[in-house]
Amino acid sequence: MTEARRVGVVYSFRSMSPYGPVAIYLAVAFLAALAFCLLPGLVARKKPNPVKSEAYECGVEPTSDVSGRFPVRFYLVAMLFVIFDVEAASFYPWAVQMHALRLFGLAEMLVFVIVLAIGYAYVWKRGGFQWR
Amino acid sequence: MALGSGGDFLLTTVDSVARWAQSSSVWPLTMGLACCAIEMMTATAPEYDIARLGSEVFRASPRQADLMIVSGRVAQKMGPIVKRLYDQMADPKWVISMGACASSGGVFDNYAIVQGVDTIIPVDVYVPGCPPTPDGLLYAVNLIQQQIKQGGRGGILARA
Amino acid sequence: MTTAIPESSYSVDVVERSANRMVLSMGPQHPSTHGVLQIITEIEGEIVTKASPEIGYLHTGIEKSAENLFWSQASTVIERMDYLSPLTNALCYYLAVEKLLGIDGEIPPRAQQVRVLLCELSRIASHCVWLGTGGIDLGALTGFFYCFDLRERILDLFEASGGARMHPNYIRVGGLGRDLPSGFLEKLDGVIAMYGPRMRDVRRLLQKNPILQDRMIDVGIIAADDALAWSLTGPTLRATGIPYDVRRAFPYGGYEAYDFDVITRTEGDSYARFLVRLDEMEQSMRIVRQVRDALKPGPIAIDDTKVMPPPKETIALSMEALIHHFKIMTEGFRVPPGDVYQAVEGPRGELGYYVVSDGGNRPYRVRTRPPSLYNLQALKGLAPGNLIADLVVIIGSLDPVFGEVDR
Amino acid sequence: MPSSQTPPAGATALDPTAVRPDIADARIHRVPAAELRATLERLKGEGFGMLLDVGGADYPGRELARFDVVYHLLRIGRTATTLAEVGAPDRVRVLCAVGEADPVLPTVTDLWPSADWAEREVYDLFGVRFDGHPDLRRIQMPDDWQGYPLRKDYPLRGPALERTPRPSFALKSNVAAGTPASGKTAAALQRQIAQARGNSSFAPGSVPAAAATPAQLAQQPVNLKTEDTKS
Repeated sequence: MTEARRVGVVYSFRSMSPYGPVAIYLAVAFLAALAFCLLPGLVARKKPNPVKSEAYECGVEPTSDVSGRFPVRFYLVAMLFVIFDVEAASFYPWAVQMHALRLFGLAEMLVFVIVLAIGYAYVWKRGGFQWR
Repeated sequence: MALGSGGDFLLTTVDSVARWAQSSSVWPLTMGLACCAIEMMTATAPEYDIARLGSEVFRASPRQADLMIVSGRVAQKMGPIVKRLYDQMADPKWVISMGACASSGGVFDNYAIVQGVDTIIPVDVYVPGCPPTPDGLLYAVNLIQQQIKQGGRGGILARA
Repeated sequence: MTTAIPESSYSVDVVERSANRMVLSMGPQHPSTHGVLQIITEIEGEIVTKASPEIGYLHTGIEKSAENLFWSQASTVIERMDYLSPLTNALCYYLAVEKLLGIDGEIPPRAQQVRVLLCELSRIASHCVWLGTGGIDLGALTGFFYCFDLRERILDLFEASGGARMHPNYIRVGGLGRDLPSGFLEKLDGVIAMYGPRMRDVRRLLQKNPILQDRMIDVGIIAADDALAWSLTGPTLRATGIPYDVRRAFPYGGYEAYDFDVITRTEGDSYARFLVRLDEMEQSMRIVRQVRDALKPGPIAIDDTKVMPPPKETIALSMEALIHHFKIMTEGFRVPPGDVYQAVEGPRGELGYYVVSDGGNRPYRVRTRPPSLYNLQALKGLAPGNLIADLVVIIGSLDPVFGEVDR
Repeated sequence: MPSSQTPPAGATALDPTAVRPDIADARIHRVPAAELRATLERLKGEGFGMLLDVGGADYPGRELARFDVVYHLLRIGRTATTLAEVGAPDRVRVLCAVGEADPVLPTVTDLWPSADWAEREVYDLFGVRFDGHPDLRRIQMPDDWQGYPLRKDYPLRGPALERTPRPSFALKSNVAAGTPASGKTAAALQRQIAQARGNSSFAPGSVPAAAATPAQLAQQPVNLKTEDTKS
């Protein structure tokens, strides 16, 4: 009897380790990304022609080789974007549980924002946002 | 991929789904040449609203465009560029020759105009008018959508 | 930071490939060049160090085609030069031909009033396209919808009167092709009534928009003497403080009867050009209102049947009418030999036609003074030192139309 | 449009600029090529701050030199900041004839930078060279184009197309010439008119009811467009 009962146990998420859903989420995301990358390669029609493989530059033949070095400004802009984008992304988990975390969560988030605001003010004063 | 009859059934439904998806979002390439380009812009304006056909996203790069609307007269200097843009568009692709100048040189039967863009790239739908009203362009996009749905290029089975 | 116009920056000569300089073609097919303009820019990161605009990608040989058409047929190709205000082209060409024929004094008043009315409406429609597409360049998509809807109502007027939305071929030598249809004045009142609130919405949306102000103020500054040296005309010149308007300097086609202000500003940057065009639309509507009140029934064309085909219904009745009609339709009329320069204030500046006739039934030479060609040429001096994003704003503020630049 | 083969009728003047009626559009100076540069510098000194336009014209038949380069100037100064100061600025047209053998003129791009593109266009379309021009190359036509299109001896449809006949539209259209108009549309139209006039029982081809005589049918204005949407 117990055998049957144990077999009939419903596999509920609560009894899984807390990271189960996260693992499933990552797996599904990874598989979907993989599918989107590989499927067109398999199914879509391929009609290569020499012009199609060349670089597109507003309809004219590319005038200069792209191998020239990029000015460092571009990397600065990229870094700043990553920093403040990750900051914005890290609000979500707190925002979802805002009521549960109550005052402690709010204080924690404020500290987090203030620290980054100091960095923001520093970059602004040093002219990191101006392109010149 | 040699498939049994079951496989064919599977592929034809996938193909018809692919054709439905392709026909309901035919993205044109931003390539405005002359007066017809103004009427093409007016087709995206509220009165005619090409968004109803799913074509309001004008892609600047040929890599992401399905439809090239040759809107205006093609000068001799612009001819090779239109040809290059057409070649750089991803397959399957369609071409609307909008207006009399693109279709046949129109009123400019002279040295400077390519007498019909179909002499340099294959054209699917010709739109008469100088310039055609935006309704004419909407009807042309409709014809392109019907072409996609009823066969010919598009979908996943056709190898043309 | 704006640089004065360096004389040596006429074009891109092959520079030594310094480390991070790159030659990039902002080419004929580009979302924000307002047409088929190619700018070979040499950029260092985001800053444009040298720019050489290349045109000719829409060269249509209009002047050559005009030389092979009759006098009245040539306006078909000439109207397709500046396709944002085709009626202005036709008016300028026909004023020149009427001067050569010597009948410019005998155009009936109603024809002149309707010509002024339609040209001012096409100026508003042209500025609507400039405002809409200029807004899109800076991300203001709603302005595009507001302006193009107003333009639709104006095109309805062109379609009602001339029969076609954009190239109505309504203005003829000696007057107009047909009289205004019956419901035209009510439609015109509808447009006049709709214009006020619509432009108030557009102004509230765009004029004090901080993003637009940030992008436009102090971008592409043109000094007054540079503007004269580069032969800029129209809103581009008036934004630098010189109130030269052909409607005031050389009144034509009955413009002296209406009062309107010539809008000028002094900063000469993109925002000044933006404001000049916005206020200019107000003045144009002011003229439209004055014409609307002054419109009286009367003849719409000169009754000289050597030049103007007789009305259709008289052809069946009188032999002379049939002969005149047949002669004009098969061989066209002849214009006495001579040359004339006639200028008109187009939406982009002074549009001039230097028309030469050798006494035949076809124009011998029609040379156009295209305002967009000279306004665009200022880009060579303006572009160096700006960001690429500013280049987009400058092109938008110069408002070039490539049918006119490339002819 | 008349085919370019029909000769222009009534062409009388070989040099229209010489026999022009006196139209008050500009003060006209006919200047030989040698004095062109001096005249333009003098005019610039007199206050002609704006070079409106540089244009070309080709008079093959006249005894004077063949090509005419036309400069339009406007007397407007930097200090003109009010309407009164601008007033009615006077306009000058400088005509300069240059021969076909050696069509070269001095450039004016140093006097007025706006002449840059205008001179390039005159070179591109007429073949008149401007020495001293910083960057004289074709502006409208492709760089490898042969010939100067706006010259009178240049064929309208270009050397390549000149021999090919003008496309007669019967060839291009896929409907064989002479096929009668298909009857289907006419019948459908009749049915629509009948429906619009209320006797929807009207079968195509049958005699209409006596009440609706053709005369009455003609009077009732039928706007198929609105009728169509209503039914």
